[in-house]
Amino acid sequence: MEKIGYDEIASIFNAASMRIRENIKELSALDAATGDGDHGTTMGRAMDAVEKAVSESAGSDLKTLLYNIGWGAMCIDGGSTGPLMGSLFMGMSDAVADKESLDCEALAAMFEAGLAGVRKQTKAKVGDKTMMDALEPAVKAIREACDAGKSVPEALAAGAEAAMKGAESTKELVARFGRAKNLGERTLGHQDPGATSIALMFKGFAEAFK
Amino acid sequence: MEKIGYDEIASIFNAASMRIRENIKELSALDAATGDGDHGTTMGRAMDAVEKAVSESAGSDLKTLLYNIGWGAMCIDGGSTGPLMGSLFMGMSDAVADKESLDCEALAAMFEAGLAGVRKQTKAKVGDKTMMDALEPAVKAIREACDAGKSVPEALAAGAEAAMKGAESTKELVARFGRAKNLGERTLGHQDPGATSIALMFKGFAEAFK
Amino acid sequence: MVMKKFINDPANLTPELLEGYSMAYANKVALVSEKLVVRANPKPLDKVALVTLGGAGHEPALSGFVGEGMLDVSVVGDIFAAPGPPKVFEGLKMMKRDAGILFVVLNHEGDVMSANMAEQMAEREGIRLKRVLTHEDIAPGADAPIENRRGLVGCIPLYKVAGAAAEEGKSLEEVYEIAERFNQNMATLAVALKPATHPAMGEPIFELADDEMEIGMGQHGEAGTGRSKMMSADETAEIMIRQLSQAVGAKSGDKLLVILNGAGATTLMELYIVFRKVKQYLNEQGIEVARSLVGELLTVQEMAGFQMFVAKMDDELLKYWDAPCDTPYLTVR
Amino acid sequence: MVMKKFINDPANLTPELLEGYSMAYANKVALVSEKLVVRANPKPLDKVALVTLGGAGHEPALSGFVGEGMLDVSVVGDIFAAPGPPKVFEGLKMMKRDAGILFVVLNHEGDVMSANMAEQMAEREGIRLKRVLTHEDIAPGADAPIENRRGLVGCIPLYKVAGAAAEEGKSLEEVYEIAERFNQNMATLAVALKPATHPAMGEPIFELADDEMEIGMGQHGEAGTGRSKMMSADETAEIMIRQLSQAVGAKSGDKLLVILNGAGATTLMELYIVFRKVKQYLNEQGIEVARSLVGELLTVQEMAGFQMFVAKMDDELLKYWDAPCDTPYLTVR
Ligand SMILES: Nc1ncnc2c1ncn2[C@@H]1O[C@H](COP(=O)(O)OP(=O)(O)O)[C@@H](O)[C@H]1O
Ligand SMILES: Nc1ncnc2c1ncn2[C@@H]1O[C@H](COP(=O)(O)OP(=O)(O)O)[C@@H](O)[C@H]1O
Ligand SMILES: [Mg+2]
Ligand SMILES: [Mg+2]
Ligand SMILES: [Mg+2]
Ligand SMILES: [Mg+2]
Repeated sequence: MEKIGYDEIASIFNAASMRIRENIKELSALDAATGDGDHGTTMGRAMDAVEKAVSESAGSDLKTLLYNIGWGAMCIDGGSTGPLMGSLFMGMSDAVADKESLDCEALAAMFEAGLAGVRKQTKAKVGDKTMMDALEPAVKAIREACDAGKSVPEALAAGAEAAMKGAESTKELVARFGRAKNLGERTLGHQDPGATSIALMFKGFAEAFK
Repeated sequence: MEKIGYDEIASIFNAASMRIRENIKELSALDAATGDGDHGTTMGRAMDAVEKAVSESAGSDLKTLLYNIGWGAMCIDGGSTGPLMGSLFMGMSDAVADKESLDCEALAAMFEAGLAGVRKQTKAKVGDKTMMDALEPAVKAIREACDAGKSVPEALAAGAEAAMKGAESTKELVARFGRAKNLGERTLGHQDPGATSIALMFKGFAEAFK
Repeated sequence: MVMKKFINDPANLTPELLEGYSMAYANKVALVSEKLVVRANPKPLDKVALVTLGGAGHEPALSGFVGEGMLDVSVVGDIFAAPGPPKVFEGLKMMKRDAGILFVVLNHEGDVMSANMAEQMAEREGIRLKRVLTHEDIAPGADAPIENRRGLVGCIPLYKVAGAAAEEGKSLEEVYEIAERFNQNMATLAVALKPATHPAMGEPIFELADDEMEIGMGQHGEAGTGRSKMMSADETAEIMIRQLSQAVGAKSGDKLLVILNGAGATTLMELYIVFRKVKQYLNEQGIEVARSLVGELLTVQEMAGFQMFVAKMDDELLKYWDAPCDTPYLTVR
Repeated sequence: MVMKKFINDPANLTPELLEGYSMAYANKVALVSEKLVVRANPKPLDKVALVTLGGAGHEPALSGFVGEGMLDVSVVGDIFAAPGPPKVFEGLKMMKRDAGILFVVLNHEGDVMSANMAEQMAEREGIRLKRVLTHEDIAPGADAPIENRRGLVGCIPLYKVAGAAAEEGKSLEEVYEIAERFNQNMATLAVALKPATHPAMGEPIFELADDEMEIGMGQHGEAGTGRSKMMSADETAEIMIRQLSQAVGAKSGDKLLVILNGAGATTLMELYIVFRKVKQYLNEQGIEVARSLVGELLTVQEMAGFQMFVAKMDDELLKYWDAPCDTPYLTVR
């Protein structure tokens, strides 16, 4: 598959949503260990908004689809998660302009723009034990796959793998952002819930093409 | 022993107090089943007041001793228990007038006066599952023992036995007074805490001469 | 197991809490003679005084409503225990005045016995008083004999209404008449979900299975009449408000004061959810929720549950409910 | 296990509680656009408006203090979750006025992110506002960077002080200066004994051993800094007030406002016992408890614990603290 269009983007979001939904309890349990225990429900609400945006955007274009997904996520009462996820998807929307379909290069650029959107909201970097630990490597892996001439599904698979590794790496980190930072050293050994959500989402993105 | 005087009355109260103290937890547990679970602590407080009155009355006369015991019990924050116990002891005080010692007849009259004091505060009768189920038979048994020419210790022993039987009989009764009445039929099978306290007190009274 | 409460020696609970309370609200109340909570600025002698009594451990409880427009003296007992008659008498004596005293007693045997003996003492001193006995619990049935009906949270709005009448300068007879009118038109029903721990004993004061609730629970965990499986907020609310509105004979067009009184661990979140249903139900019946209050007035430690209270109001009662007052836990401008 | 809370569908907690709340206090507040709690009698346009935001589940929380002399708009999120930026923007837009808006934000990442985005939107609309970020938690140390210091119960007295200044007709710059002065002179420390149950999830939000307590606990059970064995009320009080009075640099002769805010299941009885020790300790240091408040302002469901708050007061701050206000959970005559 060389290019993906509106329908594929819609379906990768639905697949991501499914992955999150299966893990709502686990995500909240991770958050209970180092935060306030609500990350699962919050992501569930974000995914409600995502699915609603996908279904209500039918007939629109790619940019509108992504914008609606982003605005929907932003509108939930989502603690940090709403603004961060919202910025990610709205950033992605910025990059697709009036494109009807995306090749691997455009896909990488879209995720980079999403990452840039998130960076406007937070100073967290890789190593700070946040969703950035999954998001940055995922975006980087997609970019590298594309540069190496991989297909869109291959690039997404690389992104998913990198995100999962990144999420797992948070176990060895001390939290420096979010509620978890209050726990300091005691966050060692716990996997970051936000990073886990990102990994699950990218897993869903990749699986949509299996 | 044909007569008892100030020192013996003082010592029967201290003995009664000891019996109650040993059973504070059990008395509260009985109350927890059908009331609000505080009868043990309340009786503990009443006994603090009794012991204090006994020790502070040293040098006074019998009437004063009993009056102080009664007033002390009355002064505690004791729900129904304070006024009832207070009335019992103050009633007893009324009957001893300026006597220096009590023969069996005077002893019986003293307890009857105590019972009359309690009756001024409550309409509860034998069968209503209250302290009356122990108090009335105890007073009656003491009267009968005296009428039968028994000694003071023998009369007190008879009172103790009757009180204990009366307390046990409350298991088969439905509460008609106090907080327990809210439970109605559900009080069946539970022994009344107030009656148990009376039984323990009369047990102490009798044991003081063993 | 260690009791999870912030306390020191369990024997000193009441003196310490009263000391702390009177320190925290020194601008409104004062503690005298160890167990008497009185107004920081006493009411003029020509007005009827309001005196009440009750055990501690239910904070803010009675003492939380001492102040302008409500109570003059709250005689406090130990945890869950009525104060002894001599202390109650002392509270009455302190308020002795030609205008007289409205003496508000909650129907619990200990309180009533203590009040009886205190009144006998007061009579000998020539103290002029009239007693109102609150007994608005409808758990044993709205028609049950008065002895069987406990006094629950209703005493607090009664202090408000009677206190306002007293503040206005009404005579003892008038204040009494207003208080009794309110008293005869109010009803409360309690529900419990989880027990409280007795703060001196360290034991739960009753037991309730993991999936059970009890409607009709008393103020100290004395068992009620309706143990059932857990119900939703809406179901619970409807069962309770139906009984309550019937108990006061509320009909279409009537005006009610509705109070939800949290027992301790039940959140305002839950009480609002319950209130929503109560209001919907009454609306459907054409009954007006003229005034309302949702909060913790009379608690039972960390018990989970609440008391639902209604009173049928007329214009005069509404006027006194709306009148200004200034106490630690209820202020009306 | 069935959750022992009076709720209906856990998905509807927030809309139902807000509906119930606005029904119960219809004389003081109104609910608009689903999540905005506003004054029933709006403030004149020529006065500075106060807007704040925060998650639900902490009742009475922020919305409990909407009314004359305090807040104008509380933008409510879902349980424990900040409202999304578009809703916050809506709240700001509703208060758009030449006099300007004091925007009070509690330092929690979600709230701050939402506030940031809402402010960007507001700027595009030409809305005049100044933000105060409360961050008075001293659990990470009084000198810790602001990002690490959470906003706890301090927002509520801040609404009071700033709200009174706004009501008096002060300009936005003046209201902001007063609010910031208060903000820079306040400190809070929380302690937890027992966890809360998340009312939608049904699970405890943290764990604490049967004999342990934790000083420095956050508003949602985010862990604190001082897990220890259970201590007595006096020991706990002394550890906390010592740190707090140091944090605000209180010296002999200084005047403090002291607030004890119950977390939910901790009784007023316990808070008074704690207050007693706080007062004794400060007295010994020659520091005056000029004003105080003991109650539940910002709760965490049925969590056991409390927040201890102090603020160093000057005459102007005291004047605004004492000024009249009329909200559901704080009224000053
Ligand atoms: N400043 C931040 N930058 C990036 N990610 C963050 C930041 N703060 C929190 N997060 C992410 O959000 C997750 C927690 O999300 P969630 O529980 O939904 O929000 P809240 O902490 O408001 O309850 C954390 O695990 C972390 O990955
Ligand atoms: N009206 C009454 N007449 C006689 N005894 C009573 C009455 N009410 C209660 N009691 C006795 O008091 C006991 C309970 O005492 P206690 O628990 O100390 O008081 P409270 O019920 O106020 O908590 C009951 O077991 C009963 O024996
Ligand atoms: Mg969280
Ligand atoms: Mg009892
Ligand atoms: Mg009792
Ligand atoms: Mg959260």
